[in-house]
Amino acid sequence: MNNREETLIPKIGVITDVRIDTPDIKTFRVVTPDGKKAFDHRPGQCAMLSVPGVGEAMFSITSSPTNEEYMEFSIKKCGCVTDWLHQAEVGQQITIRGPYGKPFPVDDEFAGKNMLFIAGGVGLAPLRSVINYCRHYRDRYGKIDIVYGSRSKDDLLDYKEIIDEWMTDAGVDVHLTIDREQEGWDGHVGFVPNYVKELGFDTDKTAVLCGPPIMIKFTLDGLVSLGFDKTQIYTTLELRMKCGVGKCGRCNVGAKYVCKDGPVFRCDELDELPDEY
Amino acid sequence: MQVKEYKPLIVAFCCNWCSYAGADLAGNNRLNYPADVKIIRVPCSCRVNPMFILRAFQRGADGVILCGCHPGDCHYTSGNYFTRRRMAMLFSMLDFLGIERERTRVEWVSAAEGAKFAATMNDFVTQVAALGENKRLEDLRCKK
Amino acid sequence: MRKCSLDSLNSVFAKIAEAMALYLPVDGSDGRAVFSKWEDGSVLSNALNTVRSPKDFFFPQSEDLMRFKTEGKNIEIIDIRPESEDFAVFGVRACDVKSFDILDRVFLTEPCDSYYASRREHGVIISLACTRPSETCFCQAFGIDPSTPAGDISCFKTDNEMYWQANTEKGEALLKAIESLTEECTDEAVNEQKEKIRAIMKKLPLASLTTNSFGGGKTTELFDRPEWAELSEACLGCGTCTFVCPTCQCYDIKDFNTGNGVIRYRCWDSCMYSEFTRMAHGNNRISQKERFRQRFMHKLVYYPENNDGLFSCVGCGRCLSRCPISMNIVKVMKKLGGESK
Amino acid sequence: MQKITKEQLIERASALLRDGTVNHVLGWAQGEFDYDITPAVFSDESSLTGNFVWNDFCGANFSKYLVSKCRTLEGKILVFLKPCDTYSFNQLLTEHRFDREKVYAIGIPCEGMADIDKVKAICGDGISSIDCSGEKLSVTSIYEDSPISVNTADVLTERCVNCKSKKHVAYDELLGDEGDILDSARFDEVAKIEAMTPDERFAFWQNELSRCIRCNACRDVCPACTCEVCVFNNPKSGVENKAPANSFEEKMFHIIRAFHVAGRCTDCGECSRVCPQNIPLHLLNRKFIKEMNECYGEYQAGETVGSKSPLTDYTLEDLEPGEVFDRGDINA
Repeated sequence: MNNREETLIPKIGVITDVRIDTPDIKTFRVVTPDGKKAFDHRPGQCAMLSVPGVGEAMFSITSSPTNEEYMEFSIKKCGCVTDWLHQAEVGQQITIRGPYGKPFPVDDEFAGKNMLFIAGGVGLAPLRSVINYCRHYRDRYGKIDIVYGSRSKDDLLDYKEIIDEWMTDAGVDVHLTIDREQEGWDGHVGFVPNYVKELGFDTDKTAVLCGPPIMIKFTLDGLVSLGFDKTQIYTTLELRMKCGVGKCGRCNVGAKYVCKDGPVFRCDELDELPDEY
Repeated sequence: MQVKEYKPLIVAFCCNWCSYAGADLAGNNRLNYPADVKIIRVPCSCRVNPMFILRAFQRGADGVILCGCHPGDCHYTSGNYFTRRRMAMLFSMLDFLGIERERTRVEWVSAAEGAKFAATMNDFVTQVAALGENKRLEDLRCKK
Repeated sequence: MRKCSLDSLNSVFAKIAEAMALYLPVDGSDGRAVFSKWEDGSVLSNALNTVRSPKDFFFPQSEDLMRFKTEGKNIEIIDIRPESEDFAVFGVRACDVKSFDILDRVFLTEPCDSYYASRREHGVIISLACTRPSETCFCQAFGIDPSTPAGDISCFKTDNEMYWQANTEKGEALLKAIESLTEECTDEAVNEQKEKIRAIMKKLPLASLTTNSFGGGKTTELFDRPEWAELSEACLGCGTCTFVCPTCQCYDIKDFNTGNGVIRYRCWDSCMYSEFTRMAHGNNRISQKERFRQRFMHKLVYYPENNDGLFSCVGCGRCLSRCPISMNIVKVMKKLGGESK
Repeated sequence: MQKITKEQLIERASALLRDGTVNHVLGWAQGEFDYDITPAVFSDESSLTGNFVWNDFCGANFSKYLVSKCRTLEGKILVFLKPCDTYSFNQLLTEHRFDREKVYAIGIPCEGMADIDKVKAICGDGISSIDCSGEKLSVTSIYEDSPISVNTADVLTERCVNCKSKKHVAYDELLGDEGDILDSARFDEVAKIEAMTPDERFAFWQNELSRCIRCNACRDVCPACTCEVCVFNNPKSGVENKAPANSFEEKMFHIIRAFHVAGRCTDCGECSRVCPQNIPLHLLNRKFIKEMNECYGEYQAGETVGSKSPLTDYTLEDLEPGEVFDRGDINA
């Protein structure tokens, strides 16, 4: 018997709650069979979830590390593993390993800063972890602005939490937007990049972006035109991953491995990478 | 120690219109054939592509038999004529690779031939049983 | 240093094989050399090298990682990792020995890959100095001296004798075991042979190949070079170069449902394959040019950037002789380095 | 030595580029050692004169490249076709895989291609150049003081030893003389294996196929394998696999591949040429061709455009699968 530690061998996780967020996104609560958190993590880190026989895939951990009881994953239905997970019921066991990747520098670069979070669609999932972390340690950060947009009102992730908790917090401003006019929506309508420009933020902030590639691209341009420096902007990348530890070669872009050196990158670091992500 | 009696596992692909009905008739007439024959119903014998045959062997079949309508009687006019050529070629390739030719067979069974169905299966099972386990086209991972 | 006559080589092999499985290159039925387990009657191949590299012994093409049993909603994970048994690989050339340095840096850095580590700990590498390098050899471009291979034991074959030199504790132990069949000797004959080989190396057609244009930090300079389009023009997108390469280490993890449980296994993968980076919502390398570039940029720029300038190519020449369209790293290096014909 | 010279080909291609008949030339580019030749696209005269090569190692069949190049390249493409390549060319046209209007095909005679492994078996490693211009190959090695002379006939590739046709079945223009369809002994090896006992056959193929490393070179080079997504690459097919994880996998891959090209395979021999593990894959294809010839009448894929392959056709009197076996017994 080989007694060495092996990261590729996962732990068992149990789905204890399934929340339907949007028509194609569900949020899964996962703990170990004895009801504990599978492992500690930092905001922005990921975990490998797998369904034996179906496959393994990398997901960002949506819940904040300050949640000591469980982990949450907001998962959009888009492939084999996610299709299967969307059919899973409470009590279903899956496998989990991690945490992987470099987290957001919440205790270093972010400390004491005004924070601007910009997310589109399911891109809120990785940001929710860091947003809730910042809210938990509210006094360590300055003002918090959140810009979140989605296709429609129904596609807004964590809507209840946003309305009930984030919007009621002091010093937290939430700016919601949807792509098209919709009945029952009296908020802002328009794409996230344009909304960011309309809101015209001061440059005394650290910005964190996550969303579809096209949104990131235009929002980044927008922030730069507002006077932001690329060293003030962070984003997370997503590529195909298999091992999670920088060995299988799949997520290699330039000299970086997204699973190990990312998924969180500062935008000036991205400029040094070849345009392959 | 008790030696388990060897029973071959047979996969029979049966066309919906003739052979499956033939199998049904065999059952209605209480004609015996071994329970080791697992029937897979297909819309036409022509639906069976070579991958099906190989996958059956991979998953533990010891013999594979393909039953369709008699030539000329195909519900889709000509399906079984194509089957005839295809399977002749595939089986002769398996033979070429040294896989026992007795493990594969094509038989035409009409809806009225319940007796022929039962007789064919009995004969085929005996034939495969004589060969023993499928060792040449097995996937060890699928063995218990 | 110790030596034995070539006539007694087989009895030395037999002695080693008593203690552990011994693999050595023998001529296969198709005339090409292949690493096979030694058994009485095995004859060491005279070929320069094998088609498949010895990385297979430490990082096999396919290996089972674990099993799962599922019942209802429950999953059981079964750790099936065996502790590897001792084995020795004889006849590893200098280039291939070097490839283990490259693989070690991938698999043995934290978190260490236990499958690979177990085999590395139990495997003894017995290298063999080259005596007749081929035109496809360019190991010297990467600072490898084929006349003086590393490894746990270095062997040198002369006309009548085999010389053995232990370099590590593992090697010492093995040499101890064959002490009775070998005799102590000076390294005169070996040194003489080394000089001869070094002279031949200078005459090789690829002797002038240099790595000057490559290395860490060259990403922006090389990535958008127009030559990539021409170089990758004919690439078929097969995995031959990756699979015969001693340093390619990309892998895939897949599940196989056996009908009575699931096996999770790992197998070699190739960055040349179109689905290598395909995700549910797209692919970040759509054209063969991008995939082709990734392979060579990784070997010549990305890997050295992360590993103190060590290139992820050892110049064994396997891809030169095996690529279906004869496109290879030498042509890439010459073209981008500006010394193409 | 090839009867037509490299200079003649360059001259003709240059002329066609110059007068605008074609915009690109699909040809062979010079390598490092005269035998490592890469298919390439030439778009101007200077690159032709600098890099184009035609010698005894120009084995690559360009027909398949037409499928992708017709999509990506603007304008008309000149392609050089050896007699065996013209069959693949026709077969791909039959399957509507490329736009004939975009292609200008020049047939060139071929005296057979040399196998570098066979050359090395005679001359050893260390070849620095090979001169193909004389009757015999003149091989220069760093280990020999003077060049070694090698009979071309001794080093021909298997497919050229058993060449089925020196006649071009498709071209817009022919350079040199037209050849004839040959009486080839290409099925002898198949017959030899058929004559073995099943146990021997199994042992033979077990030894050959177990060497497979699933690099997919045979598939990716094959002019008959032009599926947009191969079933073995498609995760939804259930048989996707990248490694011969089991002896079943390699058999499955090669049987299915051979079956899928059966009736469409022109026996161009590229699969065996590129196999890094020297597996005689052409024998699988030839087995199918031989079997179909014997059971359903002589058929040569690619001989004419639009012909119907035996597996997409039938007659009312076809042999039953069992009878096909029995026929085998009579032959043996």
